[in-house]
Amino acid sequence: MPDALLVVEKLEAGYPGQRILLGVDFVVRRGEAVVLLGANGSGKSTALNAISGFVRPTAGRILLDGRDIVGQPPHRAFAAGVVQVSQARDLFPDLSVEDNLRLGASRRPDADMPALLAGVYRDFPVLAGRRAQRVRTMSGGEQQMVAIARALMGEPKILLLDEPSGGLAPRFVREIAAIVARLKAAGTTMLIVEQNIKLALEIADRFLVLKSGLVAERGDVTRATSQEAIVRSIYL
Amino acid sequence: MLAQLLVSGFAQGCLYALVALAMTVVYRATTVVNFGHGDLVMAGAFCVYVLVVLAGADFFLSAALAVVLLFALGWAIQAGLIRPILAGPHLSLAMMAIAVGYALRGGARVLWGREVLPFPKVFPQGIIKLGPVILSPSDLIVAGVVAATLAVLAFVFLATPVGKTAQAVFQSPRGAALVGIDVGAFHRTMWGIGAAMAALGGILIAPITLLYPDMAASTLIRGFAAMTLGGFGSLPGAVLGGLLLGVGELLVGAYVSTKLIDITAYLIIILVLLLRPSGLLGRPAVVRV
Amino acid sequence: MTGTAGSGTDRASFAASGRVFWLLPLALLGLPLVIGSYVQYIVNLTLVYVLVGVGFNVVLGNLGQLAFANAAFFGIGAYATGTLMYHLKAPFPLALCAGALAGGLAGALVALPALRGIRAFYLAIMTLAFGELMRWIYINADAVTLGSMGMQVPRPTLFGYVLVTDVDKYYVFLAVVTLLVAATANLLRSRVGRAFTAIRDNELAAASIGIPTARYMVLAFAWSGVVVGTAGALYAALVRHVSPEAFNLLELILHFGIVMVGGLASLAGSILGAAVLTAAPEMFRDLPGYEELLIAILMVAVLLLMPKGLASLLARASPLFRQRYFRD
Amino acid sequence: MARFAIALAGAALAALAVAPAVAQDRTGVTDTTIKIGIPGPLTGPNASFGAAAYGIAAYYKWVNDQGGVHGRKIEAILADYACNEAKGVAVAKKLIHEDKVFLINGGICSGVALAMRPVIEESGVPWVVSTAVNQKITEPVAKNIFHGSQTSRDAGVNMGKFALSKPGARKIGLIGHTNEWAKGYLDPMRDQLKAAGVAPAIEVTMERGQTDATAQVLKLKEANLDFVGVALYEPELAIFLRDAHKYGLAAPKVGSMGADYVNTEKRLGAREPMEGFFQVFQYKDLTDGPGMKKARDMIVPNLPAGQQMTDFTFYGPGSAVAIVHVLNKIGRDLTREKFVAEMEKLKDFDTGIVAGKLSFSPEDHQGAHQLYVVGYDGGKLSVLEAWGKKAQ
Repeated sequence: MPDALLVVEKLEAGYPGQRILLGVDFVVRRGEAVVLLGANGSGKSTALNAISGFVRPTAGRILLDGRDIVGQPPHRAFAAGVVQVSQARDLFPDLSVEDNLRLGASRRPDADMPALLAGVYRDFPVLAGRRAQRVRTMSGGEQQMVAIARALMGEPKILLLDEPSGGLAPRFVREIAAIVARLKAAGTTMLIVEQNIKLALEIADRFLVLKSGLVAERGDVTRATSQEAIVRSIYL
Repeated sequence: MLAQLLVSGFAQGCLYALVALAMTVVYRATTVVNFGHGDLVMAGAFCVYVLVVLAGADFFLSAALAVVLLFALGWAIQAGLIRPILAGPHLSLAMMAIAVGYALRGGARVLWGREVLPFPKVFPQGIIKLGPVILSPSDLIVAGVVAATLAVLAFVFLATPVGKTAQAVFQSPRGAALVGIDVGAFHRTMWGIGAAMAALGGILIAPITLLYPDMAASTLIRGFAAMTLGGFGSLPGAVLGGLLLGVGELLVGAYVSTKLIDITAYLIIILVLLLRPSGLLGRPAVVRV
Repeated sequence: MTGTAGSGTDRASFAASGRVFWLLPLALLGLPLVIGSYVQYIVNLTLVYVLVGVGFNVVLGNLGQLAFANAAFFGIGAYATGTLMYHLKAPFPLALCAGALAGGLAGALVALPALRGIRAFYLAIMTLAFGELMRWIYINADAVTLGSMGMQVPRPTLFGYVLVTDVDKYYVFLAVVTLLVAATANLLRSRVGRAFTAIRDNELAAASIGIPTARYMVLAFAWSGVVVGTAGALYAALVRHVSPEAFNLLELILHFGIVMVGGLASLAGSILGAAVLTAAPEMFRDLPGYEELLIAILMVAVLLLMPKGLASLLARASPLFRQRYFRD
Repeated sequence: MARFAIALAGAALAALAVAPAVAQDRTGVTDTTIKIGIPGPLTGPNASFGAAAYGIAAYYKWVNDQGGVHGRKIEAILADYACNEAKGVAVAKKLIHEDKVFLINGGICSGVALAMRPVIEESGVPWVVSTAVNQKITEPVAKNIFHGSQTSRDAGVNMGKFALSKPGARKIGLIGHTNEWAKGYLDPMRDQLKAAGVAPAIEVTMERGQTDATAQVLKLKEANLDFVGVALYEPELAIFLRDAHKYGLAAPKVGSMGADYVNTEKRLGAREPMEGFFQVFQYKDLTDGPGMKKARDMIVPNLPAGQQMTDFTFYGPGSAVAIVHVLNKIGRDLTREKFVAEMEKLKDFDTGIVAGKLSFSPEDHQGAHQLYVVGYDGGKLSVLEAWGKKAQ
């Protein structure tokens, strides 16, 4: 696969006394958005955390641009170009929006900072007006925006989004969909975990279904893809 | 007498400030309160003793080496003992810090427990008279070292990215890892720095208290009092709190009763927490509950 | 993930562990027949520290508050008992109740800052200061406490019968300790105990579902004080010498160690922790000078290798002892 | 109440086991050995006093090397209680019931010794207190307990006498810890002063662990004193003397036992703060002086590896010398009753270590009373009897 950015091979991972991934294989190509589906506890977040380095896999390979990054700690994975927007967002609640964003780019040269910030404020004009606001005081949707913007400050090769619409009001779910569409248009490679299947199929190019620790189903998202069939493959 | 008390209290308060500063650095960077800090102070002083008296090294070289060794010790304590239980309850961390300190004290006692150890005399002896006020050279040295330490810390935390990194790691360790910060290395380094500052404290305190395994037992609670008074987690607060405690102890001792010197720290802790929990310079929001 | 559902097996095992609980003191009744006087004293001391650990654990493990006033509760109980017996020649049961009551009052007092929103390390530091302040009071209120030399407590009497030997004391202690441990176990299993857990896990959520958190907090601290105060009373009767230095920071470290080595929020753990940390110094006595070091290493080893304390050994050995732990 | 019946039965059994055997008690004595327990603080914050326990053990080793006592070797059992009372009681019970020693020789830290007293008194095991100074350990008299060293009352009286022996000394101040140990010195010193019509002009305290004595020194200095009585442990004593020198508190000072004079000077690293400081002294001579050579030769080579000689090393063996003397006197047929009886008959016994002579009687179990004072006299470290008067 010439255009493969992220290659996951026979990935096994879990926690003491609890094996979760039993040999997961998939590929994410440059510039595409792949959505990872599955029931609760099927290992979607574990897969993202294994790629980001928060979970140490027990077997398998994770190749980013052909380089094996399996078992690297999170800051190494970040340096290699894997940036995650986690489910809990994990922002710095008592710092301002801009401080959060700056920390997102702390591994970039200082000289790049103004340009990076300007780019993010252009993409997220809401944040531009609130750069001095403490993140703690913002709504869930706004915080999600800060989280995505902070991740973009790190100039990721691949962006991992864990439940970007989780717990948000419908208005913000639309907003997130628009953001992801914009990112895709700009050529950002994404691996997304999403419970909202309708949204997932709307924003993704391809889908994967995790079940019993393995990829049970995979395919392209086309107009013909039936939501119902996918739901069945996830839960039955 | 008042002038003398103020000056001597200031000198004594500098030592408390140094202890409080070191604990504040570790707390600010790692959210862990090192209940074993007093024993690191002792360990630093014993390091110098071993190097100077037993190995015959030069004092300043030994002092520098002790600071480096304690940095390594703090680093190793974090890496080997704190990190594996970091996900557990805070109480386990407190217990671990106490147990490590207890082990250091027990170890020192095994090695030197029944000997009396004079600390190498390196500070100039003698007396400096400023009008009615009497000072010893060590008073000035202690004040100078504490001022320099504060200046370095202020620079590092205010003028370099370390300050923001510390805040990030403090507020969300996972968030910090998500933006590419090596949280583990940061924790280890900060524990190292805290322990290195403990060594500095030990080197300054030992010529005064002289050397024995329990020499720093009472410094811990005084450090806490200084931190509480100044505002938990605030670096300038730690210094201000330490100085006020030092002066306060002497004033209480001289004008009320010497019996009260020992409980000044406890009373300060209780009163401040009841009346103004954020202390003099602290911002309540900085403290995660 | 464990312990989320109060399933049938859970309940059955609780009932079974209830029965097991009563077997232990019954088995211990015969102990004096097989041990000598010195070991008997150590066993009595262990019983005292069982209460110390069980009481401390209510606040640390079950309520989840970093309060370090335990050595103070212990001392207050011992001093209340000692003072009544020494100055007023009170009979032991009365003095014992006074010790428990004084401990309980001290507990309620320590709960007040917690009610004012003082939490976490603030509470830890404040309670540390309180303990040290009490020690200063023991030293300086010498009209009552006889100052730093401490008081020679008269022999305890029980309904006219003088408790002379350690075996006499053993049976009284065993009864008191069994009673209080059973009462604590029942309290923790009841609605009250679940309220403690709710407060520990999420105080705001607990308040939002109508749990009067303030009342339960005072209750937890007061009960902790009663149990530890009683331990102090037994200590006074056992050692028969009460002095300020017996309740210093080193003593507090021992108490903390009992809870942590045994296992947070585990009753069985506190009992085990008390047994290990009371017996360990006796076993290390043949290595003079190394005692502190070895105990510290023991603590570090348990924290590293058994984060849930020695109680996790029990849980592994028998499902009857499986309990909910501090943080699953 | 079956349980209570069991309790009573158990109690009766235990009482039988514990009660001192009626007739002649030979516990701890075999054909070839005599077991002696040596309790002391070998760990904990007061471990430096443990040197006294090691000193006793070293002396018994020397005795064994000379052939023992009437063909029996002394089996010394060191037992650590870290100056903790609950542990002290445990140690006493262990030595009595587990190790079954013939007698106990030791006891350092007065609080612990006081807690041990009822246990040992009830057991009937002879106990010769080696180091703990509180007079209440042997007062009122317990049949089986003897004080082999001077009590703090003797020392406090001596401190008062020494201060008053300086011509014209009228304004006298006191500084001490708030603990019973310090009161044990300062109370009798105060009584001694009051008997001479001198009330202390000022009294201040210094807690253990303090690293500064500015407030105390300035208060004493303001009072314009002729003499200062000092009851501080070694670390605080050094700090007090340092600050006294720094702020020019020139009045001479007399200190209690519990600190080592030479080591205090070493700690301070300078002679000047020691000038004008005198300290109650419990031995015949300076520990490195000719009067103590015999004791040094017996004890120092027999210290266990890693133990250094300190002043405290000899603060114990004095009582051991008396014990061995009494054991020798009794002969082969050794019982606890005979030991107690012979101890009570001991009169004017010179241990070669303890200042003065030891004398006991059935009414008085405190054998030693004589004390000296050590300090710089004319630039030379000397043992003094009174202000300006050298001891013989």
